[in-house]
Order: sequence, then C-alpha cells, then structure tokens
Amino acid sequence: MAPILDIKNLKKNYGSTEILKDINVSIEPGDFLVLVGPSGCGKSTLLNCIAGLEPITGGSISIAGQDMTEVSPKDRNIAMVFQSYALYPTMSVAKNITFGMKVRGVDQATQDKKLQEVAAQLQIEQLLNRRPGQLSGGQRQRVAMGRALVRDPALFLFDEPLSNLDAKLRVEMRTEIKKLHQNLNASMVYVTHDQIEAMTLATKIVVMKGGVIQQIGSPAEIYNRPANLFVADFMGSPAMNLIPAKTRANGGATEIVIDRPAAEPLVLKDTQNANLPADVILGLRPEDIAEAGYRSGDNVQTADCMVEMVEPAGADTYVVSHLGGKQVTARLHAETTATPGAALPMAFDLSKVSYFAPETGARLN
Amino acid sequence: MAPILDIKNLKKNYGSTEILKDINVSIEPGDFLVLVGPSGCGKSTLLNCIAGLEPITGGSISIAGQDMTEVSPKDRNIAMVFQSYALYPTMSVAKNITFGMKVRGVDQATQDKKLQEVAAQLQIEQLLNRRPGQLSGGQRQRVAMGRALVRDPALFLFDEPLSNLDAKLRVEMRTEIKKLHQNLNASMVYVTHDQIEAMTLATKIVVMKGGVIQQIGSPAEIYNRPANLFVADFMGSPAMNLIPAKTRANGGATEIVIDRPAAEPLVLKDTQNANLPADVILGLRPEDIAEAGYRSGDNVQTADCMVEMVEPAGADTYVVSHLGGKQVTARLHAETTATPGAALPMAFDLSKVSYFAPETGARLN
Amino acid sequence: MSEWLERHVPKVVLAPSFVAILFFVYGFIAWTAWVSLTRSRLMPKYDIEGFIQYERLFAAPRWDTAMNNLFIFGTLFIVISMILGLLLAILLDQKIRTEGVIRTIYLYPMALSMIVTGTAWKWILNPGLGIEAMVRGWGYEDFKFDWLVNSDLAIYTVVIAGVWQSSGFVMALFLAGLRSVDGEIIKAAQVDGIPTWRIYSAIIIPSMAPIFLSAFIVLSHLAIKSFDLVIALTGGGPGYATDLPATYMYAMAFSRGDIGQAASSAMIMMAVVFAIVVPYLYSELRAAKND
Amino acid sequence: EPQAEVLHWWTSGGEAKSVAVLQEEFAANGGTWTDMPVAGGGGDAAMTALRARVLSGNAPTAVQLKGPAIQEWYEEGVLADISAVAEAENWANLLPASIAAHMQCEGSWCAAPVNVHRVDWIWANADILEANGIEMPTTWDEFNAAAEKLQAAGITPLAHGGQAWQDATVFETVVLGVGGPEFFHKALVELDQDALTSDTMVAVFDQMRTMRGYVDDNFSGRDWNLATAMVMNGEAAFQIMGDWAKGEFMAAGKVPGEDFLCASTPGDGYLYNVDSFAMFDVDGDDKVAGQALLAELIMGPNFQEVFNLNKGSIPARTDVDLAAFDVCAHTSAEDMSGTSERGSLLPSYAHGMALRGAQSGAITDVVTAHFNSDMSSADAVQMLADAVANSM
Amino acid sequence: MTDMTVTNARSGGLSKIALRWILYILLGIFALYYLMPLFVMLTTSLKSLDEIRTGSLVALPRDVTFDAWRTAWSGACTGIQCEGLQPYFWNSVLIAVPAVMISTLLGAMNGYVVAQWRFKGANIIFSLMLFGCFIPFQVVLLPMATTLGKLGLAGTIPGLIFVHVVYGLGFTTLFFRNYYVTIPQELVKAAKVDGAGFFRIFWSIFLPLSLPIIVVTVIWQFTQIWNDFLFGVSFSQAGTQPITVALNNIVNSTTGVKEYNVDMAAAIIAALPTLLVYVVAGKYFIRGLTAGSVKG
Ligand SMILES: Nc1ncnc2c1ncn2[C@@H]1O[C@H](COP(=O)(O)OP(=O)(O)OP(=O)(O)O)[C@@H](O)[C@H]1O
Ligand SMILES: Nc1ncnc2c1ncn2[C@@H]1O[C@H](COP(=O)(O)OP(=O)(O)OP(=O)(O)O)[C@@H](O)[C@H]1O
Ligand SMILES: [Mg+2]
Ligand SMILES: [Mg+2]
Repeated sequence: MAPILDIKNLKKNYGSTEILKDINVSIEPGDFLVLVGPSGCGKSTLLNCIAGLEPITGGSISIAGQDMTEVSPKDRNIAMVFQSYALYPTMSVAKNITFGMKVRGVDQATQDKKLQEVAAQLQIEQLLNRRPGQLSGGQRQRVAMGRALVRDPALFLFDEPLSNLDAKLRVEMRTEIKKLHQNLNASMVYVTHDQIEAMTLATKIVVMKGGVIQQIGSPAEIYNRPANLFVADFMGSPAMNLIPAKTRANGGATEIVIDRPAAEPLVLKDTQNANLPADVILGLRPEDIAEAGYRSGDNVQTADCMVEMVEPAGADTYVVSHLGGKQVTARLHAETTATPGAALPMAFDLSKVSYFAPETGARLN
Repeated sequence: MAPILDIKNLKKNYGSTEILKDINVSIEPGDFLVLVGPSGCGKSTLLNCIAGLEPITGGSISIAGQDMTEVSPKDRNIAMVFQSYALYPTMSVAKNITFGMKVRGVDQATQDKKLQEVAAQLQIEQLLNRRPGQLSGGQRQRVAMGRALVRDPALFLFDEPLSNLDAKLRVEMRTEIKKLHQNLNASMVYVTHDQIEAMTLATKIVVMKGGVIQQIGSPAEIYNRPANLFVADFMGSPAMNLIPAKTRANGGATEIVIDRPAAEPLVLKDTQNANLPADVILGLRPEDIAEAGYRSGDNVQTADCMVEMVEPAGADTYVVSHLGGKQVTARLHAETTATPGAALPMAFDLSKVSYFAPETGARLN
Repeated sequence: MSEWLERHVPKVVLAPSFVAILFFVYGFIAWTAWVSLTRSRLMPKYDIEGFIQYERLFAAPRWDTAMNNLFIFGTLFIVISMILGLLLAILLDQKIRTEGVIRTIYLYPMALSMIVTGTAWKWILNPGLGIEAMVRGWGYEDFKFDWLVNSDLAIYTVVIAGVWQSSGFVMALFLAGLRSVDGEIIKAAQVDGIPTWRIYSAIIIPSMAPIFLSAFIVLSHLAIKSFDLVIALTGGGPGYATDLPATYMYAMAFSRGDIGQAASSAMIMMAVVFAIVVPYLYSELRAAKND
Repeated sequence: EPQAEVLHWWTSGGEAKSVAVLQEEFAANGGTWTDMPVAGGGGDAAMTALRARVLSGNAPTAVQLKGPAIQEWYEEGVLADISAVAEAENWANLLPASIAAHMQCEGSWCAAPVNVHRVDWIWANADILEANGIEMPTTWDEFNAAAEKLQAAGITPLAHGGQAWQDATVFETVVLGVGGPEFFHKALVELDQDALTSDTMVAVFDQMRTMRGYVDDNFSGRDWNLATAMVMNGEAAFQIMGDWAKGEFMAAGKVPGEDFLCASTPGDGYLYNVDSFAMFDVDGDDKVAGQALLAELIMGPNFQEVFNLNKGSIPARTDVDLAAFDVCAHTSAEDMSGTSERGSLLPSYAHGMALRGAQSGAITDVVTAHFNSDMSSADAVQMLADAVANSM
Repeated sequence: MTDMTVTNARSGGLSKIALRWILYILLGIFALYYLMPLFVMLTTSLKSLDEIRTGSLVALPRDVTFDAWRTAWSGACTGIQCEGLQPYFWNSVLIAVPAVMISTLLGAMNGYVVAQWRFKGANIIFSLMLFGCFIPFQVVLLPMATTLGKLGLAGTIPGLIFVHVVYGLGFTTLFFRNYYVTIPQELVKAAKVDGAGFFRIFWSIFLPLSLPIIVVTVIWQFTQIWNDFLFGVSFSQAGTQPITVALNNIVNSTTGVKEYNVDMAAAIIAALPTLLVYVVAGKYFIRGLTAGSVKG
C-alpha cells in the first residue's frame, strides 16, 4: 500500500534561517506518528508544512499518493487540531464543528447527522450551544477534536493538543485519542512535548532536534535503543542515567568501571557487549536500578551505593546517588527503607544497557 | 513549638459566592504543605488570603504566632512566588531580586551579598543583567524564587510555580525546590495541580474541593488511605481503580464479588478487613494489579482477566480491562506479552486496598 | 486564475487603500513640494523658480515666531498632557465609585471641536471677563491672570486649552494601559513590601513604555496640526504672538493668496513630522519583525 | 430661468437681512438664488472654499470679492465679463472714478459694487464727552489731549479689540491723519520704499505707541463689537472702526448724534471699503443669465438704498436719494463726493481694498507686532520695509 | 487589576479615610477644570442677550430662557436662510455615517491583512499608510479640490465622504492592525484547514471578534468627521454644507451683531452627537483600548 504521507528532502527556511533541514519521513495508513523534540526544534513548523499553512523551501510532500507540495490547505484532505485549539471564539460549539462543512457546502441534513455522531462520540452533546469561552480546557480540547473528526480526512494532524490540560484530564484524553485512533484506524501525525504521551500513543516516533531528525522508530526502539545521547536523555522520565565510564576487556566479557566519590570505583561486568572503546557513556534507565533483592536475572549485579536523596512518589520511590560524577536516579519500590546519607545495596540490571561515544554521542551497541 | 501558620475557621466570599468554607489548617516550622485540588477549588484564593492580598470574610490567620488577620501584606513576613512569576518586566534580574530590599532600606553591601548568595544557589549568576523578557521559562522561575529567597521570611508561598514549564524542566526544578526546602528548613505552602509534585515535595498535603478541605495528611496517608472517593480518584496517576463490588462475610475474612462482562464474577478474599457493608466501592491502585507471577505476598490473589487495551509507556506497560462495569488499569512490567483481546492471569494485591461507601463516598476501612 | 486570485487576495484587498494613500498622501506631498519651488500666488502655478519661497520663509520673522511657538507649545502640550493624563489615570484607577461619570467628564473635551469651545475659553481666560474678573469679584483685587492678552504668555493659554482638550484622551490610553498590567505583578510587589507609590513609579509606569509612545505620537500629531485651537482662542494674537506653522500656512495659502509660500512652510512642517514619525515607524517595524 | 449660487460671508442677522433683499428681488425677477454663506476671518474661510471650488472646476456663480483680489482672480482667467450690463446701465457715470476702477479688469467690467463702507470713523459716547467737556477731535494732537484728560478721569479713552485687522484699521487712519492722503497713497497703495522708511512713518508708529497707552489692558483678542459695547456702556469714550459699528449702536437702541457721535478720524481723506460681487466663469445659459440679472439688481437704486440702510454703509452709486439715511451716512456721502474731487478718496488697506493679500498681510504683521510689543518705531519702520520687500 | 486600595479595607484607619478624601477632592478639582467651558457655554446659552451684555460671563443666568436654543436649532440665520442648524445637521449625518462606516470597514480589512496575512512588503505598506495620519490637512486642500473636480465629486456629499474615508484610513488601519496582531495566527490556520477563504474568515471569525476595537474606531472617526470644518467648508457647496460650517457662519460673522447666547446654544447642539457617542460608548472605549489598540 502506498504511504499515506511521504515527505522527501523537505527544507524550510525563514529568511536565511534554516528551520527544517532535509526531513524524510513516510507513514503507512493507520500509523500514529508522534513528533517529539525540544521547544523550537521545528515540530510545529513541520506540521504547518504538511498542512500547507507555510510554503516550503525545498523537497516534496505527498498525501495519499498525491503530490500536495503546491496545493492549498483546504484541498489537502487533512484535519488539524491546534495546540491552542483555535476555536472560533464567537461561534457556538455546534457552529465551530460544522463551520468547515458549511464552508464546503455540505447540506444541512448531513451536517446535523455528522454533528450528532461526533458529539456523541466525544460526549459533548450537552455543550453544543455554548461558546468556547464557557468551556473548560478539556471540553475545548474535545471540541477541537470534533472539528477535525467531522472531516473524515486522509490524515489527522495534532499540534500538542493536550499540553494545556491538567495532568488528570491529560491522561483521560490520551486514552480517548488512543481509542479514537483504534476505532477509526485513521492516520495521524501528533506533536507532543510529553514523553509518556509519545510512548503510549505512537506506532512510530520521530525525535527531532534543531530541525534535524535524530531517530525514527517504534516507541520500544526509541526507549530501549536510543540512537544517540540526545535521544537517550530526551526520552523517558526521569531521564536515563548517563554515566561516564571506562571499559576494559576481561575474557569474553567487558568490565565497566565507574568512579565514585570517596569510595572505590564501581565495577560492572557486561557479558553481552564486547569491543567497546575505552571511554564510554553508560546509559541505564532508573527502572533498571533497583534495590538489591528486588530484581533478578542474568545481567543483574549488586553494589552498595550512598543514597543522597529519597523522593517518594506514591507508586514508586526514587533514590538519587552519585556515580561517575553524575547524579544517578534509581526507581525503587514504594516501601523502600532507603534513607539519605546511608548506603544501600542496589541491583544494576544491564540487560538493556546502552553505550554511547562521549565525543559524538552516537550509540555504540 | 507554635505553629508557623495557623488558619482558623477561614471564610472567604466574593459577593455572595462562598469561595472558601471554614478552612482550618495549621503547619509546623519546616513543614512543606502542598495544596491540591481541581481548578477553581479556591487554592489561589486561600494563598492570597494568607498573603493578605485578599480581605477575608471570617476567621483568623496567624503567622509565627502573631495574629495577622488585619495586617497588610508587606508586614506579614512572607514571600510569595506566583504562577506567572510576576517579575517586574522593566528591571534587570538583579534589580528584580534586590528591589524589595532596597525599598526596605537594606544597605547596599548586604544587598549585594544576599544577591550573590541567592544567585549562586539558583545558578543564575550569569543572568543578573538580563531583563525577564530575555529569559526562558525555567530561568524566570528561578528569578522569581530568588526574589522570595532573599527575604528570609517566616513563610514561603508558592502558587503553581512550575505549571508553565515543560516536563523535563519541571522535574529538574522540583528537585531544586526540594533541596532548597531541605537546606533552608523553611516553612512552605505550595499550590500545585500536579500530583507527582505534591507527592514528592510535601510533608503534608491538603486536598481541597469546592472550597472545602477533603483531607489533610502526609503524602503516604493521602496516597494509601484516601479519606473519600474524591481524594482517591484525584490523587495518583493513573488514578486509583474504583470498582463497585458486593461483599459477603466468609469465616473471619470477607469475600469481595466483582461483576465481569461475559464471564463469571471475580471473587477476591480480604483477610484484613471485616464488617463491611454489602455494597462497597473497592479502591485498588494500578500498581497493585500486576501480571501473575510478578507479585507475591499474603494478600495477593490471581485471576484471569480479559485485556482490552495495552499501553506501553517505556518503563511500564499499562493494561486496561473491564471489571464491575468500570475500566480497570493495571501496571505491568515493560516486557509483558499481554495483547488486546486475550485473557491474562493477573495478580491482585489487596494489602493496601481501600473501601468506600457508594452513597457518601467516605472511606470504610 | 482563481488559484492566483486566491493566493493574492490579501494584496488585492490592500491595494485600493494603498493606491489611495499613495496618491492622496504621497502624490499630494510631491505636488506641494513642486509648488513650493514656484512663485504661485492666488492659484498654483507650475513654473519652477528655485528655492525663493524657502528664502522668503526663513526671512519672515512671523515664521520664526511660529516655529518657536511650535517648539514651546509642542513641548509643553505633550509633556503636560502626558503627566496630567497619567496622573488622572492613576487617580481613577483607585476603585473610584463614580468612575464612569468622572471618566466621561475628563474625556468629553475630545468630542468637541475647538470652533465650539474656543469662545468659551476665550472668555474664561480673558482677564476682564473670566477667571481674573471672577476672583477679583470675590475680593482678591490683586489677583492677576492676564496671559491671554500678554504677548509673551499668550502661547501658554493655548497650552492650557490644548491640554484641556487632549489630556482626557491620554488618560483613557493610560487607564487602558494600567488595566492591562498583570495583576500578579502588583501582588508580588505588595508581598515584597513595596509601597503603593513605588509600585507605580518603579514597576507599572516603566512597563507602559509602548503606551507612552502611542500617546506621544497622537499628541505630536495633534500639536503639529493644531489649527482650530489657535484660531478660536487667540486668532494668532496678540499680534502674531501665538502663530503656529499650521496657522501661518493657512494664512499664506488662503487669506494672503501666497500659495508658494504656504507650500514651502508645509514642506518644513512635514519635515518636522517626518523627524518624529520615522523613528516611531522604525521601532514599530522592528517589533513586528521580532514577533 | 436665471440661476445664481452666491458665495458670501454675510451671515449674521443684520447682514443676512440685507442680502435677503437682493435675493427677494432676484426671485421677483424669476431667478433662483442658491445661498452659499461661509463666514469667518473676514472672508478667509470663504476664500478657502472659493479656491477649492475654482480648482475643482465648480466655481460659484457670484462671489463676494473686493479690491485687488478681483484683479487677481481675473488674472487667473476665471472671471466672467459683465460689461454688457454695466454699459447698458451706464455704471461709469454712476460710480466715483476710484471705485469704478476696482470693478474693472483691463477695461472690462468684472464686478458689481454693493456699498461703500467708510473705515476712518471715530465713534464716541456723547455723555462722556459732554461730562468731560471734550469736543470730537479733529487732529491727532487733540485726540491725544482728550485721551489724557479722560484717562485722568478714570475712563478708558479708546475701546479697541486686539485683533490684527483692528490694529490695521487704527493704523491706516493714523497714516492718513499723520501723513495726509498723498503719503497714504505712496505708502500703502504704491508701497513706495521711501515713504515706508520716511520720518513720517516713524511718526505714525509713535502715534500708534501713544494710542496703545489709551487702550485698556484686556484688549487683546476682543471682538470689535465688544469694544463698541464698551463705548455704548460708558466704559470707554472712543472707538475707531468702520461704519458697521453703527449697526451695533442702533441694535442697542442708541440714536446717532444724541447717544453716540460719529466723525471722521483726524485729517483729510476718506478710506473706503467697497463690497462687491464678482462673477465667475460658469457654464450654462441659466447661470449666465443669473449673472447679468444679479449685476443689474445689485446696482439697482432700490437695492442700493435698502441694503445700505440695513448695513450702515452708503450706496456705491451716487444718485441714490439719502433722505432715509441717518446723519452719519449723510456725512459719509458728502465726504465721499468731496474727497473724490480732491483726490483723497482712498482705498482702505486694512480691509483689502488697497493691496494684494501678500503685501497687506505683510504690513499687518508688522503693525500688529509693533502694537502688541514694545518695539521701537524705528525698528518697526525697518521691519515694515523688509516685510514689504519680502512679500513681493 | 490594581485593587491596592481594597486590600485591607477592613483595617482602614483614619489616614486611609483622609487619603480617600484627598483623592476625591483632587478628582473633583480636575472635573471642574474640564467642565468649566461647558458650564460657561451652557449658562450663556440660557441667558438673554441683555444679560450677557451687562452681567458677568461666568455667572449663573438670572432668568433662564430657552429662546437661544430654539433660534439656534431652527431660526438662526446662516446667510439668507434662517432655518438654524437643522438642515446642516442632517447633511453632517449623511456625511459622517457612511464615511465612518466605510473607513471602519476598510480599516478592518486592511488591519486584518497586515496583521494576519503578512506578505512581503506588508509592513512597508502599513508604515506608508500610517504616515498618512500625520499629513496636515491644509496641504491636501488644493490638490484634492482639483482631483474631486476631475472625479466629478466636487461639492457633493459623496465627495466629502470620499475625502474623509481617504484620510481616515491611516488611523482605522492602525487601530485594527494593533488589535488583530493580538489574535493568535492559529485561528486563521484552523479556518484555512476548514476550507474557508480570505473573506469568509474575515466575515465569520474576525468581524464578530472586533466589537471593542470597532467601538474605538467609530468613536475616533465619528469625532473627527463630525467636527471637521476644513474639508467641510472647502469641498461643499450650497446644500451640502455640514453643521460645522453652519456653526461657523453663526459664530464667526465678522461685521454683524453677535448673539452670544445663540452662538453657544448652536455650539452645544452641534456637539451633541459626539457628546452622546462619548457618554454612551465611553465605557467600551476604555475597554476597546485595553483590548489591544494601546500597544505601540
Ligand atoms: N514566522 C517565523 N519567522 C521566523 N522564525 C520562525 C517563525 N516561526 C517559527 N520560527 C522559528 O522556527 C523555529 C521552530 O519553531 P516551531 O514553532 O516549529 O518550534 P516547535 O518545535 O513547535 O516548538 P514548541 O515545542 O515550542 O512549539 C523556532 O526557532 C522559531 O523561532
Ligand atoms: N475576584 C473574583 N471575583 C469573583 N469570583 C472569583 C474571583 N476570583 C476568583 N473567583 C472564583 O473563586 C473560585 C476559586 O478561584 P481560585 O483562583 O482560588 O481557584 P484555584 O483553585 O486557584 O484554581 P486554579 O487551579 O485554576 O488556579 C473560582 O470559582 C473563581 O471563579
Ligand atoms: Mg509548536
Ligand atoms: Mg490558581
């Protein structure tokens, strides 16, 4: 099947500033593509280019097999949900949703039918006569979705649609969007700042930085095998621990040596990866460091560590200690007895360890 | 020791609308009190009343043992950090921080010393000559903190100071505030929307709703023993599963019966709690439902459940199924093989179970 | 074709206004520049004669007076209107119960043209009829307020009436500005222990810089164009002590039948406008580029 | 059917009534009169409107114009020729020569005179003069002496409104009185540099400075009619003003010769201010017919009598019966014919009869600047010469 | 915002009350300054001519009479017609209403383009238009007269409307532009994706949003146009003269008898519509200014 969205060598400049540099992405029908990256990296710009709201400087964009590079937004068969919702402030919810159909000359009966359908789906039937100003954030968000849903487009574009919501509502809406995607089997491009959102929603994640794509892959790939230091640090919360270390070969295995303040270096043995350079940066997620006795497996090794700070967070407790000159966070179970200033035996699970080159930041294993 | 803040029977009306109804809170020196509650519940109003920025309708407020009910804000010996930071837009960072001291007639040398101290603490030395407009959100936040810190007040008030930051920065700043609290051993009142923030920072949490305090307690109390359905649902992310169930006594233990669609009811046995009414709402956190074999203990029981949706989220994977007419979320390890539509054996850990009365919502155990 | 139209519709919409301005403002300025180089008298003539009109202009003592007056009047008018407007805005911002009424009282002079109010002001300021006579009538025989009839001071009465007319509008601008300052900043300052007057002087007022700029532009526009004001109040007198460039130009063009001279004075006036507006536009454009 | 759109600045009650007479006659002769009044600044605003109208190719049919301005507009080639009417009615013989000259442009007739205002009048409050034993002055020295006496008695000698045109009005009567008719003609009609810089001119400015002392403190910007009211109310003794001031006295019910006195200002001569209508080039037979009819009616004896009775001036044509007119008008008429013979019937510079706008304006600038400051007479003379030169 | 005085209202000591009094006294004094001319005009208009000649101008009338008002409205002579201001009043309405509407609408469109549909050079065009606000009107009188003649609009009401629209454009565009730049660009984008075009977006989305700024613009334009004398006197002819010209004819006659009471009554009548607009819409005026036009 032809890709639903195919971006080739896309370039976008504002004046002489290059905002997007040679972007190549393609997604299949039914894909849920999530764009992540730090603020200002060009996510919204890319979305705007796809929608045709910004002229592009180079490359091509095709949607559902048709070259759309020069086509105006209204003919691209897309629907877009904006970060700020961009609801029409003077129109009622119903009119907000039907405005697009009205503009397109859809007949009144169809408009009403569609409106009822979508309103039911989003549970906003009782709000149809209100103005956007009289809605809560979550309700607005649903109206913005509704405006997109009545369209039945080839492609949905979402620009951080949940960023204005409070945590609770965000979780609910996230589930809602996920269901929507599954029910409609629609193709979506979704921008977010929130890694959890990215991880839970995406079938494919694109990590960008400074207008350049850093990695494209499934959520698991991005999470478990980040392509470089930037991705490793960016994805996951709390972030992956990135610890400078030295390696030395020891038989078939590799020994990883990590400096510790006022104590002997910590030595871990990795049996899976060989041929590493002498200096590496070791990447280990907080959940791969547990309290000794709470984790087992081939690659688990135990060592005492000095606890600096304890942060209980309900379901888990995070413990911070110092390794290799860095603060290292471990995720412990909620009932841990760890106390700041005391040593605690910790289990390091190396089965999903990552290594990066200190100079280039590229992944080594 | 006298409480540092003591609020007695505080009432606050706007016109004829009661915004705060009979609030009683008291905190000890060094306490970190976090106020949480849904939008519009009166958190900011309460903070403003404490600061003296809003006249109160009834009751009294004393700070550090002195009745402050009638005292103007500047004489209350408090410092406040606002949600929008409220930096003085035309002054440099240095002037923003020192302006209050200057007005109070603190001599130049002391001002400089204080400024240097605080700037070092917050790592904003290199920003001192910039204007607020030239700072990033996180930097602004730190300046706003700096303005409060030079004060050495009896009480710090924070109104959602992190809500404008992106997730990554928020985590960093949270740690920063936590350290600050530990180092200064200052007393703080902190408003937030974010439960993680509440859980990690607080020594004491106040949950409010509609101007009424729902529960006051330590984070662990609030998390593990919510006083009512509202608190149970509000705190924790994903939220606690609240499942309608029937109970029947069976010997010394209680049997909990939960309806399931297209399957036999699920029966769990609780040996800890007795004398429950026939109808209850069972509260179980997602992390207390695991994949069978991954959890053990006295109160763990296993049952097959139909999986509806699987949400991998990096460190964990959430699985949704249907129980008692509700969606129930379980937190599974990341490598789970659960697939939507298939049955999965799940372990229910009842050691921290909560029961609520369906009518009043009050906690039963 | 329709594709083209669709893409260019904004330009097409702007075009008529733009062309109108181009022709009716810039075209006419060019026309005036041309005429200023001729010996046009009663009616415009188009034979260029060089800069004689400018030479005549700079030789005329009356023009000197007019420019001097513009300087005195402009400076005082703008400064006083701003200060008074700001003061009134601050006073009105203190949760005044009758704000609506008082605001209307301050604002209404803007609604009246000077043709209307000039006579009233003339009487009020006239020593024999107005304030001086009234105060003397109360028994203060030595009271003196005769600026209107004093060649050296008459220009200040023009300032008084001008301020009367415009300061309400400036107040409205500042009041709007005060109302849009973030309330949390003020709360923060209160908690910081800053007294009210320092909150205004050190925090609010400095943050209203754009409004000062707007007010300045509106006021300088009024100052330069002030014509009715002078005609109605003093008629340019005593003598021509209160002449302004605008009245000078009008007199030349229409009562004296000396259009060439009028055109040259208009060009100088426009140069003054230019000197004020261009920096403003520059900052405006830069701001637009930044956002 | 004759049509006329008439641009004029006679808008106030008395003036308007006077014009209405013309309009009625016009209508009685089957014409349609469209009124286009524009008041203000002694016709400045009307001139503004006229210029715009001419430039837009939409000139009014008839326009209140006077003095050299008629010739100026003629030179722009926009005036119509009404010689046919004038010659048929034999205007040349009905008008004093110097006034007729104003109505002619390069030999053809281009305007019709309505009235003759005398400018060099001095008005006085009869009671005050009697109480202080003062006669109407016939020389400036007498005037000065009388003024000193009045001042000593606590009466403001001269009621004056400090507006440029009023200053200029006083100035020209002083020029006429101090320098005589010939000097007046040389200085203010021919703009002879020698005359302008002569010692006589210095003396004129000296007299102006003296007169400044006779004026009360609040004169600046005062309307002329308020000054007249001061004379009426006994606050001041004299006013120097054209004969339209009479209308103000009459309106207040005062009787000439009893309540108030009129006399020409000291010195020989007669300064006239002739209102007239010029006809503009217009398209359309009805309008051209309107112009002819209007010209004829304006010079008609009936209109000349009625209009001038209303307005306080005297008829421009010399053959009108003056029986219905008051004593001041009689004086004016006699003086007009007398001075006309003696060659001292002179155009008023202050009212735009003598000079073109630029020059008269330049002179007024100096006069008013001198009068309203403590400039020395010598400086004023120098400035006057410079200003006149600069205005050429 | 600044509710500084409300804070601790309960603790209002003596000094607080004193401050409050000083505040009101100050406001009152300024109110006197602003009201004085109106007071003089009003009292004079209610006096008889005799009383004006003899009494003090700033005194209250001894016998109140409304004759002057009647005369001014329907009896005063503005030339040979003695119909008062009445006919001219309607001329002004016929000029001001369409001119205000057209210039506001055009300003709205222009502001919409400049703020929301930026294209290359839009800013330059905007600044050029802005400069148009500052041109002294005397400068344009003569060339404009020629142009109007060429257009066949000389002396007509459409001609006057045209002139006012042209020279009002700078300000109306400025007002709308400054208002529309505060509206997020996303709104246009959303509507574009919805399939709406330029005019549709303006009409359905921006215009309904613009009430505050429309109020500001209409007040400003109405005041300017209603009070205009220079254009009114230059580009009108008999039958199309606006009220300011008639007012001027009543007030400014040179050699006639002056009826000050009628003058003042006429002045007030001529100002009534603008006064009314300020009183009625004054509240929205501040609000509109707050809503955005204040910025630079
Ligand atoms: N109209 C414009 N002119 C010039 N530069 C622009 C313009 N719009 C955006 N930019 C720049 O382009 C870059 C990318 O902006 P974009 O809005 O795409 O970022 P983003 O990834 O969406 O960030 P965020 O997460 O904060 O929304 C930024 O550096 C921004 O400053
Ligand atoms: N000045 C006011 N006048 C009337 N009602 C007000 C005023 N300020 C706040 N309220 C109302 O008081 C209630 C509490 O407001 P408050 O700002 O304290 O909420 P909050 O808990 O801080 O909410 P959020 O989390 O959204 O900041 C709200 O319902 C609000 O509408
Ligand atoms: Mg973005
Ligand atoms: Mg709040």
